[in-house]
Amino acid sequence: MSTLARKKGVGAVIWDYLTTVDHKKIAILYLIAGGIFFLLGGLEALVIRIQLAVPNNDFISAGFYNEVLTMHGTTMIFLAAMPLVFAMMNAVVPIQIGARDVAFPFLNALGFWLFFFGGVFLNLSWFLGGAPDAGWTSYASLSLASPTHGIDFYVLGLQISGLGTLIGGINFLVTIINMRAPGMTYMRMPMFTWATFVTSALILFAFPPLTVGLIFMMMDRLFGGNFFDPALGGNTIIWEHLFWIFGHPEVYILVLPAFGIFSEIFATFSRKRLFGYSSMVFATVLIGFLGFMVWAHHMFTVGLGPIANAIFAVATMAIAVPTGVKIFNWLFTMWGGNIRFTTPMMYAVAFIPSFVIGGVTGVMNATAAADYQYHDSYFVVAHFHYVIVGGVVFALLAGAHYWWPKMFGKMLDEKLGKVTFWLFFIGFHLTFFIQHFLGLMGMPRRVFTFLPGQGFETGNLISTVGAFFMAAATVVLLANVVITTVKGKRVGADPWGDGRTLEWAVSSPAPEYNFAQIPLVRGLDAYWIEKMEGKKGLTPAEPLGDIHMPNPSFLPFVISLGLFIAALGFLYNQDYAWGKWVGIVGLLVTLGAMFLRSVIDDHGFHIHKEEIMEAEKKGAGA
Amino acid sequence: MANHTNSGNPNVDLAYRRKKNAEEMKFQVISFILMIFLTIVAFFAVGYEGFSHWFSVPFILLLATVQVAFQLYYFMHMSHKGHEFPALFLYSGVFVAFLTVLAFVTIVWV
Amino acid sequence: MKKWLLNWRLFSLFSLMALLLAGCGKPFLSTLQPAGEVADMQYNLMLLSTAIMVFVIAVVTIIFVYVVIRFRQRKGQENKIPKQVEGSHKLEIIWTVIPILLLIILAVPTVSYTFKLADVKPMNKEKRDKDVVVVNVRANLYWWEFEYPDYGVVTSQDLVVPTDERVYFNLKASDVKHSFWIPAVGGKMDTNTDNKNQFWLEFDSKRAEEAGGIFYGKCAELCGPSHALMDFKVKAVSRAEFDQWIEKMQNAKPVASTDPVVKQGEEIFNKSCIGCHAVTPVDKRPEQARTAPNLANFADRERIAGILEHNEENLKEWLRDPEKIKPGNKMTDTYGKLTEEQIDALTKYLMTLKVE
Amino acid sequence: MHIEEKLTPETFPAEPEKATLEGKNKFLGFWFFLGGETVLFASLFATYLALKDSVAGGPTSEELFKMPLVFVATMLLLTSSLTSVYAMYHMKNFDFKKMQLWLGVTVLLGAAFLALEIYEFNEYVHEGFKFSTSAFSSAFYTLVGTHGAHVTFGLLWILTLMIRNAKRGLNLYNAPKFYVASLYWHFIDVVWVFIFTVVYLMGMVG
Repeated sequence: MSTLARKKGVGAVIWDYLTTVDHKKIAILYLIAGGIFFLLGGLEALVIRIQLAVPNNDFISAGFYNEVLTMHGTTMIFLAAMPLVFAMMNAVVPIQIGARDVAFPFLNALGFWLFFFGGVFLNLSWFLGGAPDAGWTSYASLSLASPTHGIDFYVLGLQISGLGTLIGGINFLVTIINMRAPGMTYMRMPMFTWATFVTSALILFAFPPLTVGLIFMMMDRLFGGNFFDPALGGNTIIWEHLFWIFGHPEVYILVLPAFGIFSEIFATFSRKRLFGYSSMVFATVLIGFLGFMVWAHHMFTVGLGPIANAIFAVATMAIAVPTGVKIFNWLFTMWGGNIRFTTPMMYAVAFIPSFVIGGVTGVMNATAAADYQYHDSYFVVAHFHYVIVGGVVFALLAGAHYWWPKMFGKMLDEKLGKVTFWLFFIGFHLTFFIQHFLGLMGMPRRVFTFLPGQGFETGNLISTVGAFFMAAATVVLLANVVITTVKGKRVGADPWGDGRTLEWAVSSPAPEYNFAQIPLVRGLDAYWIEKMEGKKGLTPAEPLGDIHMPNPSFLPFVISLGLFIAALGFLYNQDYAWGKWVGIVGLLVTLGAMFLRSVIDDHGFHIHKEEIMEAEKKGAGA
Repeated sequence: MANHTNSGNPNVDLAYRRKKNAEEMKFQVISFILMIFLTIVAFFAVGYEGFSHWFSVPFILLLATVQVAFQLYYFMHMSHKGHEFPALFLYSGVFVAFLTVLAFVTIVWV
Repeated sequence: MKKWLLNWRLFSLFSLMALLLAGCGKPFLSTLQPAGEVADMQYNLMLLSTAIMVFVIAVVTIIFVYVVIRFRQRKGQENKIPKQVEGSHKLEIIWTVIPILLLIILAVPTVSYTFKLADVKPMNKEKRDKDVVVVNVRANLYWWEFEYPDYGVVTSQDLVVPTDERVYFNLKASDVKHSFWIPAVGGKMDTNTDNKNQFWLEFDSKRAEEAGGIFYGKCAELCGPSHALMDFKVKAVSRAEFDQWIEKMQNAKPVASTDPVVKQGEEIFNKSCIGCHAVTPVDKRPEQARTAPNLANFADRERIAGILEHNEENLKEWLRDPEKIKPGNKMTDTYGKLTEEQIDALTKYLMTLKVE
Repeated sequence: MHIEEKLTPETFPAEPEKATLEGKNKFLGFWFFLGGETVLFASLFATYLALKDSVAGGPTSEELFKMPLVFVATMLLLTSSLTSVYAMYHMKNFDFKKMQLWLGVTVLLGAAFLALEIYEFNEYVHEGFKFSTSAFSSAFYTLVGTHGAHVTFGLLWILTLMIRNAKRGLNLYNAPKFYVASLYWHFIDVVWVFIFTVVYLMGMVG
């Protein structure tokens, strides 16, 4: 049963990945799928910027622009940033806490396939009559008026992928609570693990409102509901609330793992433990908590009244405090350190000024009275790109470079990595800094063109130039990945040489079972402690023995495929007679697969001690 | 073989456990009876013409909350040890739920 | 490291220059050149928050630059292990308390202004003062209707308001959600499909003059393909001129023209257009019936379709194929194909529709 | 110990649902899921509360609701909660037969509840209260219907477990499954308590 170090054909590899329940392989799946969607979203961004390069441009039509703009936002948030965050979590968190696997390996795979099929479904819309065109927020009155099936693809696709995310969230919560190695107390958990924990909790509570909102919209568009139809007593503001009760925590769902990644990188490449670890943990939890009480700041201009606006304004400002604590803690982690400017560290260092700009414009947006000017203008576009790109994308790029050797056993080229960094960094600021001023000068967001003579020409042109820098950075990154994959040299367990946490104690890539012996954790930065005491490896907490592993399964794929088919059927429910039946067949496929999962006992298998010893010997020599 | 008991003699322990289980069952039956009672009171409170809805609405909501507490703590064993995390996450859910409902009954106008 | 800094400086310089080139935007459009009480309040709040935020950025930058230069790895230090510092309560209290204080400084005016901007009591009085100007704004795909309920006058696309006094607005949308925004005069408010929003703006006479007497208004909520083109214009005039204008609007009568071309145009209009477009400012029909802009003072408008320069050529262009100019608009295909001659006549007729 | 090992009342642990790591994970994960479900239902309740008076000329709650029927349904579901507690009581005492018996009773009560709900919906539709009648009707059917879907799923789940394990008896592999299913059933009851209070009872007093 063991798949250790065995050469396999292409078909076998594909089958392996289709059925895998191994968190490391699932991480790679998330990375690939998320990466592809990231490229797609980036392409959409380029189209947007080309269209807006000059006034009255007719590169694309107005209607198509709205589709591109909607898909850019939706893809980047749901299909690129979230899965890439999940890729990092899956690759690292179980190893960081000294576990052999996640709590629910089967559900882990299911989560991935749900996300994947949801994403594919959403993008099918391009070929089946038009993509959604009401913005990623899909406000009810416009989305109900949209004539194509685009919004239906949005609703059903996000529903499916959202389910996957929810499952992933629960999985990580249980993993972190139940699967920690002996000695790994909560206050010894690496910051990235903490961030994953809080993020997962946010997912657990933020996704249900989205689910409900999507159900309502599905009912209204496909099954004759009246939730958002004022003529029959419906209320479009309900959608806005539900969307933002989800949408605001979603920002933290993305940015907290980013903070976690940077916390690891700052500590590693400053060769210092994280400054103020406990206040960092507290700040993370506090941000998560406050994240649920501020959603209406996205709705200041809706007309909720001054009382609600004032309350939400002040609550929003409060979030700046724990965020500020984090910024200073990072600065003081570097203070007195021995800073090495590796590629991941470059991103981390560049993140601080970039994110601070995004953060302070966030506070500016929180001042409700002034937000009446910023709202839905390019100022807001600039603000959230500073947060999402300057925070999350920087972190994902940093994390990818940082953990690439751990995931694939080879280091990405540092020279190319730095080229990518500089292109991306310059392009990013070039694109978005000027947009603050475009917004203040009166340019609304989501416009497919602008007229000459309103003062928007220069700013938009600069912005477009910047976008091409980022595109160039992406090309270099892809080249780097290809070159590394083909020519890269295998590396050992701790290729950066300064690894502090447990993932750097196991070979790169980690063996299927992660740890031959579960380690005993003796403090924060467990691996660093061992290294400082001159030890080569970790202190084991158990004798070497057979290791129990879960069986691979094809069922997650089938369950997700069933929902995909069902969604397609229900989408055409009102157009064709077969719609309903295809929908029912799809649901039956899903329920059938779930039934099989339920009745077939799956006790997993064991890797024998001898096999492990052999594998460990090889791993040590690599 | 792991020993799940504290005392050495499994039979003694078994008897003790059975007794404890039976005792717990008694509590559960009592809470069931209370729940039925609360339900009936709630239905009557609504059926009775004498109460204004300013009284009856908060009153029946209170009854529902009490009833749910019985469900959670007795039927779903939240009163037992090892339910710290379930409680933490359930109450976090309740917190978000409360905010949502509060917002929807105050700032969503029709 | 040097390279990094150099890059950063170059970049800042570059963006600063770009800003100087662009100035602070156009006076008729930019929030950075406020032209009224509301925009002033918001501008002040922007300045205050920017000042606080620049202070924060400065502190972070100073520490940041120092740390990054001072503690980078130097030659020969490759194996140095720095002291592992756990944290510092004193420092952490400092950077918790100071931001809280800064935020309180910001929160006080924020709350106060939020309430001030929401003060619409004068428009909702049981018996409204005679001189309070109220405008009902109705947003449609992709045009704006402005109704003066106290005067029984309806106009479209060009909002006319008196300067130096508070003007009150009722805002709503008739199809999908839009948002009403006159950047130079004050922040936006959404026009919802399910309720009526209210707010007020004040137009400053002096600064209106500097802006050329006209402000640009925009739709700020994605509403469909032509969202970008859903502009309107605001004519801010003195109270006396405003009263005159209202009077003219109330008494406007279609002028019978003797020009046969105009007459022909009128006939075409009465056949193909009048079902949707009214030509008298006093439009008694319910708003559901008012499905297209009121054209009573069409010839006085600033723009054709809200965006094109106001001349006959553009009007013809619009009449030939509105879809080309405003994709997704509701006028396309509602009238039959017009010949070039008919379009000429219609244009001539429309250009006679004025009250001023 | 192997999780499918045949056990005796003596070797059966006091908390069988948490005796294995898998069990512990299931237990915790399921509770978290219930935390998420709380928010899900809260969103549905919140929307219902916002829309309950938007009848758009259709029937109002006072005209519609049949209190005796709701009362009976409530009693059925509350009782089924008790019977599933009985089932868990017997599970802890390692009495598989009695556990199955009480689970069977639970399923019957649940099915009766479901039948009443279907009957009720059918009546309403005949009285002209369709899903698409008004915002109120959409919100009502979606909230109560989502609960009904949960009941249906719960019934299928418990039935599958009962049939699948009929011959095998209790072990540490399936004990957590039974336990978690019963938690689910209680949660359904919790939601119903709020439905009969907020939807039906408050619907009668406005």
